[in-house]
Amino acid sequence: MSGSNTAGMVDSPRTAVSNPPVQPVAAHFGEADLCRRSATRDLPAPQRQLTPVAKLIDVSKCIGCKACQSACIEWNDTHPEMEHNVGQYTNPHDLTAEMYTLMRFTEWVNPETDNLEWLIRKDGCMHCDDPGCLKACPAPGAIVQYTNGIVDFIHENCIGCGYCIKGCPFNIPRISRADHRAYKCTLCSDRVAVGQGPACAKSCPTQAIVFGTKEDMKRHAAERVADLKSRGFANAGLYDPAGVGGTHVMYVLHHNDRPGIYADLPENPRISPLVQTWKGMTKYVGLAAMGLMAVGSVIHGVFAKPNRVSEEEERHAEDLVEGRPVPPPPPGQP
Amino acid sequence: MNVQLSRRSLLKAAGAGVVVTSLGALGFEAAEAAVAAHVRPFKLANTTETRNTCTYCSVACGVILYSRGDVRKGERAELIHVEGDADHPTNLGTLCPKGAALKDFVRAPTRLQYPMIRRPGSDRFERVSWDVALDRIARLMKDDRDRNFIARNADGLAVNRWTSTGMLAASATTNETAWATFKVAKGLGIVGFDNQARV
Amino acid sequence: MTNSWTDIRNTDLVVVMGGNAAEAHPCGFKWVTEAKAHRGAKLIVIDPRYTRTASVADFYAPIRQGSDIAFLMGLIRYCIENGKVQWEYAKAYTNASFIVKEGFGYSDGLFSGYDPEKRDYDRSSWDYEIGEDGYAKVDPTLEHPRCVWNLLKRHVDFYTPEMVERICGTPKEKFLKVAQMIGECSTATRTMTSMYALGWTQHSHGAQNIRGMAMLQLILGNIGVRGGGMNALRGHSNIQGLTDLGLMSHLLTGYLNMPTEAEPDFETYMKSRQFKPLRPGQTSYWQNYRKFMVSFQKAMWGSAATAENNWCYDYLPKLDVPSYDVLRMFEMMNDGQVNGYICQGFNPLLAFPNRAKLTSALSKLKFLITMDPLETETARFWENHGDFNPVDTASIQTEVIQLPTVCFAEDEGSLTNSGRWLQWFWPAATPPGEAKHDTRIMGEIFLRMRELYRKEGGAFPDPILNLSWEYHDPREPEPAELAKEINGRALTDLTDPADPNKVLVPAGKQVLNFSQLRDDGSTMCGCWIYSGCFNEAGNNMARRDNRDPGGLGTYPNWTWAWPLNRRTLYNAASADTQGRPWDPSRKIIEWDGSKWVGDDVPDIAPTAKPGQVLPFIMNPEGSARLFSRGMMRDGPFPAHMEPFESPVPNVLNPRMRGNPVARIFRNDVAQFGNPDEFPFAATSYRLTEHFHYWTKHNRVNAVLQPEFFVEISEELAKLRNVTNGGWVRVWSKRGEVKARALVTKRIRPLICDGRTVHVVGIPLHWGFTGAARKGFGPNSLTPFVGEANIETPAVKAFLVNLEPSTAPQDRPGVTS
Amino acid sequence: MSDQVEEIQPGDSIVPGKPVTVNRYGPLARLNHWVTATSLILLALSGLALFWPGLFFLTNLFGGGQNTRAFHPWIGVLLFVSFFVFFFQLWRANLPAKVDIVWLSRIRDFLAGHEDRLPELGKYNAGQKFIFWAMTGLILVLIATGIVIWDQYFGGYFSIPLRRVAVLAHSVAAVLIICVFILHVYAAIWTRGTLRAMTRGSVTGGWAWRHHRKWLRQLAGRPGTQRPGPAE
Repeated sequence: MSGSNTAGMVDSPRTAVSNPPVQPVAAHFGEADLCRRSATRDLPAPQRQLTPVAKLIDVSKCIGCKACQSACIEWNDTHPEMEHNVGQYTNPHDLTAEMYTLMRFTEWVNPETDNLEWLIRKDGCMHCDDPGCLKACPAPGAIVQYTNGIVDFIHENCIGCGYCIKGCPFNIPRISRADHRAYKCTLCSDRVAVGQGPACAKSCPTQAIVFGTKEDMKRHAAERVADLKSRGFANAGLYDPAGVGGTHVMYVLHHNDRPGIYADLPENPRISPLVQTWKGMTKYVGLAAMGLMAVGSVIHGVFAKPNRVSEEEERHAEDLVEGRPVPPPPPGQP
Repeated sequence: MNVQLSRRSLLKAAGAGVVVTSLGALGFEAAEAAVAAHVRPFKLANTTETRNTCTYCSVACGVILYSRGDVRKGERAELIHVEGDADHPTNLGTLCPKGAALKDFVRAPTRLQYPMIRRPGSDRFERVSWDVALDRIARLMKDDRDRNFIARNADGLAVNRWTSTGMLAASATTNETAWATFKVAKGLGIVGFDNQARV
Repeated sequence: MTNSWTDIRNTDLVVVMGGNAAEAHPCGFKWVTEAKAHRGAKLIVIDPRYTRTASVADFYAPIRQGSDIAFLMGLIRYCIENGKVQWEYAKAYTNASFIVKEGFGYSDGLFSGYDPEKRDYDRSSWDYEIGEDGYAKVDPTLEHPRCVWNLLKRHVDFYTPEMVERICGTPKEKFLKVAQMIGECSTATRTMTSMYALGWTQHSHGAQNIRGMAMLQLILGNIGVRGGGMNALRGHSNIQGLTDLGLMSHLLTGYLNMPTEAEPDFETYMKSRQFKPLRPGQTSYWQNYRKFMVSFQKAMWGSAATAENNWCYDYLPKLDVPSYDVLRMFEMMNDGQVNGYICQGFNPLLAFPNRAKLTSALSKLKFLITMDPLETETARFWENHGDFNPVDTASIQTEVIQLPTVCFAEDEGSLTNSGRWLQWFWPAATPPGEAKHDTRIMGEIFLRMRELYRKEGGAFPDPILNLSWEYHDPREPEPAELAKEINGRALTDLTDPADPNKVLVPAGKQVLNFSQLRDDGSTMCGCWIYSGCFNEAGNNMARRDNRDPGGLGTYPNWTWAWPLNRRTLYNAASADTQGRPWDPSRKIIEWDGSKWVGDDVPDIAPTAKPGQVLPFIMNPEGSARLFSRGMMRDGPFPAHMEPFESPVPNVLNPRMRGNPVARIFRNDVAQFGNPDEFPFAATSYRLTEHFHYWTKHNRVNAVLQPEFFVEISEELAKLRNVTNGGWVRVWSKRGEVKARALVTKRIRPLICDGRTVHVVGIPLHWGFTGAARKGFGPNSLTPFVGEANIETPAVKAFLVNLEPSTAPQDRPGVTS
Repeated sequence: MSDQVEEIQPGDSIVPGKPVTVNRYGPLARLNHWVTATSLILLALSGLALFWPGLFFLTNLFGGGQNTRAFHPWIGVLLFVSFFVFFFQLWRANLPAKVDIVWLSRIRDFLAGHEDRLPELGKYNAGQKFIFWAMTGLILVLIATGIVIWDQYFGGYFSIPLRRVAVLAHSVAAVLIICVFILHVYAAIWTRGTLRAMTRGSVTGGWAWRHHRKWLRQLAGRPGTQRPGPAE
């Protein structure tokens, strides 16, 4: 689209600079570009490094219209349930295996200005650089991470154990009741693979959601933060939490000093130490313990002679039963 | 149709978890292992794209309709996806929550398919042919016009009003449809003729 | 819209008042967020509710619904008092200097000439003093006590910040903050844009709301410039088109008027319309009215329209009332004076006020014909749905014929958007079942009726038998055929008036645009303002060149805009009286010494000298009107009027209820409620997840906003012991609804004239058909009264009562 | 802790002959034991498959990961039920006694095979009692934590932090129970003549004299277990 970028009148980074292809196109990345693969030790090192991508969600530009939810449902052909109105705008009321992204609405009165602020955050997979879901997953290849940062669920390999739920610091994955597989935002890996941005980002009317290389997104975020500061949001900033190695879905927040007010966005998300221990130490120590136990037994079995019953002892038993005299119990015993 | 989709719909059909798990036992897993770690095939491949305009509000966002089959070639065509037109100056490819779900408006289960008549006092619609419906309409309208047409007012002035039948015109039809509708309605002398602009 | 959606990116200040752009027009609102992000523009929202638009605003001020005029007049007062006026613009381009007749007056909220019996004004005193030369008198010094400027100053003097707070409930300091931000736009290089919608139109004084802001924009010099203007955000995809094409009771195409009984013959009709200029050298474009009218009549009746029969002037119905608008039609229907009704893609049972009355009216019809792609409540108004549609089916004798039509995805043609762009689109899918194009249905009905009239004769068959209907397939005219008819063509060779041998347009060829239309029957044109959309250059509405030479969002070659592909109306006012752009960085056109040049089509004769020919060429004055003369029924200046159902009396005149000249039908007066019985101020509106009553048929949107609810403040919830998410009953003098309560901080009680006013918000997307949960519309509660000038139902401000309740019940055997 | 432990349990009895045999476990006990043992093995296999990626291939034994995920918890329920039926048969005889301390203090003699240097024991020695109570405790932990992480049915009922604690506890308990299991199996093999107690249900008199002499004396001391009648 030539027009709108001329004469210094730049518009926001465009997720879709061209319309999707309708002729068959080969995916730009695939199996060969995996940098992590769940429950897989010797994963061949990727031959190339893809440019890291990111989705930037500018909460200050978001009007909470739910176009992202709508586009997500349509692109992924999911069928979320129609619920009831329970006195809130957040519908469905939570992420589900059929609803990968969700606008969460918070009415917050700013204590400094006493003004109401309607905080609307698009919730969904953050595509952590160090994904807890992947760390927790026991099924080889059920969760993969491409070198561009996309964390994808490969449903064919998923066993539905729900470990990813325990591993995720953001409470994102959901298990389908229909097919017992875990579902979440894929960052539209199928679209990105043919050069298109995610469906949600493309649809976003105010371009509060934009998609591009992580570097560009950080640069754009910097501009947005500057604009917000000029409008009196002193603590505006970029949410790209280091605790999970940074994320490939980032937020621009007007109040970056307290992410918690945006529907409990974690202050400092990290993979839970419990999960770390479970997937780390426990595994090794446990296996060692079981091993030692087995080995110990074998060694004892080899060196100590078996504990056999002697002829004499059989005779004693017979004598006892026949009523013949037998050795008495040692003294001090009943 | 990509594997995962066909798989998921199959699972929906299968429903219960038991069936699902047994699929694994039947070696379904292995069958799909091949495609497993690849990203989902792009679903718009081999579709027909058509430039259209969102039917809802007056921003008139450009949309692209993706269909299987091509009506321009006289084929039956089914809409499978709708996306914003990235070339459109106003929406730049973006869409609102309504526009993004246009497909399900077009394919709504409550889309009308056949002419229906509800007879006086009846509690149901009955399906009729187009000819029956249109002849009936023409007859009802002509009879009412002939009976109630006001050719002249009290002062004998030609006023040619038909006030006893009114019409509300659509708000999402094309200008061309509107012009055809205008000609017929005003030609018949209908004065109770209005449209959504009033609301 | 005077400007285009993409032009909003050029603004410095966006004022959203009387609308909720982010919610109702998200993709157009993009250009607001772009202006904010890239021009540092500011956004102000003034609304009874803290809306989605407010959630991204730089400043939000609450206001009581229906009190906008007071707020706007307060702003004008502030600007005048603080010298926040673009003087050069206001003096040159508005009628500020025009001297008003002796005898014009204003007191107690009423203007001179009011007749309480007729509920109407004698508007003869609302006009200029005309000199011997036949021109209006002016005083460029603005000293004359009766010049428009001084009358305006006196008129707005009443609306002090304190008075604004008293009427609107807007805290004084918040009002002053808004006024100060708006005042900054009075310089030549800062512009403000107004984005409004039904929040302003759906009042008995809707037109005056809009005039109020238009006057403010004129004073600030913001009309005709980039990033400025009055931008009405139309609701439907082609509501602009249907209005342009005159699908209204009182209109013909291109804003030509339907004749009235007062205009028995063509010449009388013409005389009152070809306005002569009121100032020397002005354009007064309507002088061309006759050309457009005759060409239109030729388009309707072809060869049957001749000079001898005044181009079939008699074929046109003559109105005995201002209009047979929808409200009047339903009133007549309810009186048993209407037998048949056709709803083409329209759902009046949910769209118009006082649903009980609508149901009773529809039940009195002999036949109802609906054409729609979807099920509608109207087509099934006779079907019992328990609380959701409590009717006695058996007793309803109306015959209903429901016809399935295509929808956009199966159709082809052009739609006119809010920015007047006519955009062509193409079909992509096969219609479901036996659904047909509307053109086919209208064609078939017409042909069948014409046949009946041929065979049987009947009442005045001439306009039917002679209606021009020459299409390749008369049963289904093709979109291109119709579009060409709308554009118009030469019926005989059009020769150059200067040189009779020079043929400008050969017979049968499309005219270039309306400048080639003639009043001698040698041209035909369906809609003059659309002329140029499909000429010999081809279908200009199908153009897709999205380049933007100026880089300011003009897109001159993207589809086509009326009139003459002009993207910004009144753009001649974007330059000063020497023809230099007020703001060079936002130039639209400029005077190069001999002609106007720029990347938009000048809204003035290309060679008309700046300073001599004024920019507002459709007005005989050549200038814009701060004082609207007799053009509006309810006053030449906007004066504060309360809604017919208001929680507080009118401070100007406690005896005045609603708009003093608004038409009200006798039976409806009895159905107006009072604050003692109905203490809460309700308003109705759209939500972003839905589009009217359409998307409730769509599973996706049904998921995003599944169930009918009303929004109330925490204070009101406390007052009435309502729990968030619980059921409430809301009732007015006309009916009741049951809804989920959504208790929110986004609505807060207002203090108006010392009383606490609780606001109840009622969204309008639910009914008893479709995928979403069954619910009600606010129109079960709204009053049956229209806007005084245009009869738009006043459904944005009314009174209700509210209490906790149980869930509504569907008819036995159905669970919703 | 007392010495008044009821050593003899219903079904225990001496069958005179050469050699003397002593009935130690009835059919129900043996059935219980083997059901428990089998489910424990299946649980270990499926559990390890989900715990240690290197062992994921074990899921093939159950028809793939989905099935393994689906079956494991149900087997756990089976183990729990079966073990506790077993439990109520044996718990009295497994109550700790003073003599157990002495026995433990001289565990080296036991491992070296000098049981003659140890006090006479009742039906169970301290080692066996340890296994019994360890199993009991761990199975309780496993079933409790197992339910917390059984997402298919209980996903909604427990907070994610709690589920994280549970999954850790579950795996630790699993490791321990497998160790105990190994100990149990080895002891049974090393102590020759023990296995038949869980197969045929009886042991030889000599085995009883060597390992559980006190139990044997008590059995012998009971009326009806005197010398055979003249009929022989």
